[in-house]
Amino acid sequence: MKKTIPILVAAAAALFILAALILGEPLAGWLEIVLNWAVIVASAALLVAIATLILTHLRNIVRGKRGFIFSIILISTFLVSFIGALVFGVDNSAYLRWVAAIQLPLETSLLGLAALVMTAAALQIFRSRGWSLLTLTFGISALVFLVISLGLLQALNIPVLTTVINYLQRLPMIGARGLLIGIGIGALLMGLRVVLGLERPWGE
Amino acid sequence: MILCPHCGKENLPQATRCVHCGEDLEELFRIEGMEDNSALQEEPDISVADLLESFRNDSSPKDEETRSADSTGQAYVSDSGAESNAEMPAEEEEQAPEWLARIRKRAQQEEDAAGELTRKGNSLDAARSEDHRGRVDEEFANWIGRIRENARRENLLMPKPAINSAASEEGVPEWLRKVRELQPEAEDGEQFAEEPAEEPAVEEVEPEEEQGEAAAQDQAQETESVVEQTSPEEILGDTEPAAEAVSELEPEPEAESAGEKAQPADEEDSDSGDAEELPESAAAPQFAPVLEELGLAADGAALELDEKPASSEELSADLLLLRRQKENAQILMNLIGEEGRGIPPAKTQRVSGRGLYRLILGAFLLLVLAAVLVFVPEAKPKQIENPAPAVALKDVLDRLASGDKVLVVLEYQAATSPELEQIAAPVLRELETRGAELQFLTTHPNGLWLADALMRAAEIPTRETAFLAGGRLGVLAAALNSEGNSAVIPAGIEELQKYELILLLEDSQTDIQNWIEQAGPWLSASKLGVLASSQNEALLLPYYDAGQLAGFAAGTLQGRVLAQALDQAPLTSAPSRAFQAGLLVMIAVILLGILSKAEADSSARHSKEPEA
Amino acid sequence: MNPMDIVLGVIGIALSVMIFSYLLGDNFFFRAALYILVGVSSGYAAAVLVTKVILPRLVEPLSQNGTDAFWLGLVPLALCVLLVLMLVPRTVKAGTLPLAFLAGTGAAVAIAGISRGTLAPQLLSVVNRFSPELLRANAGVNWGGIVEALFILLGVISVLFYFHHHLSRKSAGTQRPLLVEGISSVGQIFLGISLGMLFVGFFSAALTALIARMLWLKEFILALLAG
Amino acid sequence: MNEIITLDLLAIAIVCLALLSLAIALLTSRKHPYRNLRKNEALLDAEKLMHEAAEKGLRLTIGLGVNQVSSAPAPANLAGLPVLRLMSRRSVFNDQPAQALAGDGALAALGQLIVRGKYQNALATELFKPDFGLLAGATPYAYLAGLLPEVNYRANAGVFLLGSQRPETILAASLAEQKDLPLVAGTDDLSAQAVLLATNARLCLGEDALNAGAALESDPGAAASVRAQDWLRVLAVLGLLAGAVLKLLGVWQ
Repeated sequence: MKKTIPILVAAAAALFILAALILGEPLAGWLEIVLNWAVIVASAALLVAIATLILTHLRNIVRGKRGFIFSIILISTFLVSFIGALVFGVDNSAYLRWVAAIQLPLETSLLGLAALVMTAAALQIFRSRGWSLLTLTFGISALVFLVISLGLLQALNIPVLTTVINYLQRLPMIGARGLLIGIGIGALLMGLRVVLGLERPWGE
Repeated sequence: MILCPHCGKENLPQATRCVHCGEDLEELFRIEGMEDNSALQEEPDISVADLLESFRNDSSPKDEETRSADSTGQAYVSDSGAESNAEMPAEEEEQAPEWLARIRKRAQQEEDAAGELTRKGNSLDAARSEDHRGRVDEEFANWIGRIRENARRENLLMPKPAINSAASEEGVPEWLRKVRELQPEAEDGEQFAEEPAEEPAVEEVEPEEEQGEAAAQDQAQETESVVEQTSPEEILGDTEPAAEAVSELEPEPEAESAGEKAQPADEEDSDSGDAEELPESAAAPQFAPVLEELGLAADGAALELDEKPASSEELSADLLLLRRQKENAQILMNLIGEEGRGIPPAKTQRVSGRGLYRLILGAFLLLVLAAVLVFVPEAKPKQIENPAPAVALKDVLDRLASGDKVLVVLEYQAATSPELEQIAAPVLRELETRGAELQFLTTHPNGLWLADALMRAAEIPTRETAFLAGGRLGVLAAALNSEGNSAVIPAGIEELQKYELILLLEDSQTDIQNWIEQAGPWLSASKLGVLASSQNEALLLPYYDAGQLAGFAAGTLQGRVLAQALDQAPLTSAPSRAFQAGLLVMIAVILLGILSKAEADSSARHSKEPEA
Repeated sequence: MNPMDIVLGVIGIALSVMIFSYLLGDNFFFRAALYILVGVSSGYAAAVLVTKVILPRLVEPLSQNGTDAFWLGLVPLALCVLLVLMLVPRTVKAGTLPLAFLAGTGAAVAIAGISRGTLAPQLLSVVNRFSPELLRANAGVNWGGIVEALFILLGVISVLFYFHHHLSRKSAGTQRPLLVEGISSVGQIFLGISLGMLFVGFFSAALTALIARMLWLKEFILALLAG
Repeated sequence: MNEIITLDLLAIAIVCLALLSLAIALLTSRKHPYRNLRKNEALLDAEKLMHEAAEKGLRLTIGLGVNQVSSAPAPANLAGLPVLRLMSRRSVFNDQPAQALAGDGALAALGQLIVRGKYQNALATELFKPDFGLLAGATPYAYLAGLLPEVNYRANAGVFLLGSQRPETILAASLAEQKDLPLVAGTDDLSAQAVLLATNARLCLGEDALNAGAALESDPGAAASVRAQDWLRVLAVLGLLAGAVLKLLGVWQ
């Protein structure tokens, strides 16, 4: 019995939302309420997960486990940004400037670091993957789109060249569409398994 | 690591079954065989054959026949070395001093106990001509060197406290009883007479390259202080019996109490670098009696050897043997120290080469970009034509009139904010000048402060940004919100149908698909215009082709052309020269990758051809 | 340049250098920068959720005693209490019910979105390229249009078959049918083209971020020197 | 308006066909659910990795991917859970238990529930710690920042990145490559697939990332879902061909 209750709750929520989306107006009000509940519960799940993260690092500090210095850094920055938001308010511009001054350089530098790491990875593509139809077209396609991204060919303003470039820029649509349809079918069937109780992400 | 004889792959020395092919590794594990091989490594330059040769020359011709008979006999005899000793002629023993006889006896036992591989080496020597012997020795020495290296690396690994499932009922572990069966009770102590190791055990502890934490440094200082106390003379002088010298060098047991050992998570350390811990040997003193029984801690033999110095030639041979036995004792001590512990995790080797070429290529790209940013002046933007989706978006923007409502949705991360600001700022400036009514909405917490930065970059008056929580749930609720007063929708955001254009600023596939899948079906003519990061261009093409988007512009190049088409100046922070230089570096690297792969293939083909 | 800007600028430079020190190998400063990012973003996200979701949409309705909003607010309250019990190791299992509710909701919204927002329009758009006008265009048959439509149709079909799972019984479950293998090798070409563009797209985005960071550094230093 | 009705009807038809093919696949392949199905090599390596980790007393790290803030998990976000299920069942009595990291609250909670369930099934609940299923960060880049130190953990046997990963996880893939750690990756994000193709990660392209349960032979329902996917694929291709002909001939306006 304990195992079937979660399955019934998941199936009930899913079937109600699908019915409300198909029937439209009569259930629109209730659908909004259920969506509101889901947003509140998802927000609470994130808060609980953040609390678990903080408790874990607190335990590391108390136990003096290796790497507890980083736990101190994490907890102190968390407290500063969380208490600062509650004291000054989340929309306070001075507080937002401090958050931006820390997050922006860190995230931009991480993405910039990804560019440097991709340069090194690009050298090894063929050594690690070997020659295959996929890797060969991947390499040639990457070279072609790098040249197009330079913008030098477009600047020549040669009509034929521009037409070829426009056509090349639409060519990846075919592979992307096939990928989207394939992944869509896979995700659709996984969603149906969750609704039917075949896939129970919460455990057994 | 021991090499599996069946598939040739590496396995842990203590492994009884090869991880890779599952074959049994029983015969490689025999204590006797392992000991002698490691003992022989002490002198890589003096090969086994020379050593044995030197003993043969010392002894009289009569021994020659007996030994050669023995050696051929032994090749097929199982490893019981004891019987071959009994055949030694008695007179030969009386002439030589007692201690030298004992060394020779030991040398013979070394030879008998050399285990299957050495015997094969000897039978190979007998079968081959003189010129092949050097190569065989060399391979043999290398192989032993590898085993020695592995044994040393095993010594360094941090032992993981594990649930002790290997202890038998009476507390004597299974494998220790096996060791005893291999050594008959009646053995006298000298065979394992022990000398303290020439190099103190501490030396094997590689100083950590990155001693970040205080705990690791204390441990290192502790072991260094022990090394200083044991001065080289003391070690070389062999005044201390082996067991005490070794136990003195052993580190104090870890601060962890026994209780904590049961919690594997405590061992979890997310520290950087490869902090080595000395092997826990809190149990060493309890094993002194066992070592006594096994003859490891026999003090007398060690002292005895000291008192009668032999001639320099024999002395060096003797020291060779003493050092070899020292290794034996050290390995056995480590095995005993490991008793009841799970297989220590093999330290994941840091392959140094890969970080280097990443550093070189990364530094090269940084240098090129810095040089272009500093020295190369910015180019005058040229008139080029945008692809169709961007042209379609411009037409939609052109159709907007004063007072039209436009919902600007920010769903990008701080990392891609420079790119999105370069694309969106000119468009927002154009909409503001047209008198369109802009409303800002975000589904990310960071969107609240990114919106302020975007408005400052676009030089438009800042206004409040609404936060729509719930991701795809919030977007669906906003799309279904026909009366405009929903609990899920933030105040001020109206029914989506009332907006002329919903301008999405995106850098992630999930967020783009949310608006297309959850809001798109509920909006009549497609009102979704997208300004996206260049990473999403290929994703947006099928949706635009299917008529689900009014238009889109992706990447700084299309953003700049769109700004020109709208007669808006692109942001000053949009250098195109540096961007082009970066793309050229990537083109060069990919071409280099193709060439190096082709070259590697051709050299592989050449190396195969001569053999075939 | 006011003092606040200078302080924030120096913090930005320090954090950027700590991140780029990764090129020299993983080190203490790189790790510290990562933990700072996790700490600040978690604290800020938690504050936004508390002030913009939990307080206005959970606590506030519960303060309006006896109203519909109050009774309706009891359901998410119960689910949230069950989630909070997950903080205690022994009662982790209490979170099963709220998470089942979330999984069911997410699945339903995704099923509707994927089928109506991606699968149907994408399949239909492949077919919509074919129309009778292609055959009865006044200047004769519009071969260009027909070839392009067929090219897209066959391309999408070949990419779909690249992921086909069934193995042929004839090959005793070792290989896919020959027809499928043939079509999927054509699909590899189209896949390679799309993945190539996606690779360049992300590299361009990362390069733009790198250039923006270096440019900001250059301008900040020039501004500092200018005083 | 005609277009929207067609899309709605086509969407409902697709869902009904999917339900039908899933039901048929469940009924027809009950005895041998995994027979004659292609399995992705990347996920086959996952099995060997789990054995090796247990044998060597090392740890496995799995990144479950990101999701939108305060949103319900979509099916694509759940792609890593079947691997976590198998991995945590195998590592209950290992020297080092598996470590799961998520970029979303609901995913982190689901990870904890799964690991706790496995310890309970093995009657070793006292060994369970909430740390085994942790939130790495609340935003995508914070998730990456929380993931990198765990990839760099000293005694890792391998790293799994399954679920909705973003392209910046190439930093984690590059770190794993530098430390010579085997990496198994699978995501529904197209950019991330392209970027991970440039590394030496064992990659599940496209929908293979969503079928881990079938490849690991740990979930008969997943195997039935893979069969149903193939039938839907064939139906879609036949539908495309028939639609093209009908449209060309003007039968279907």
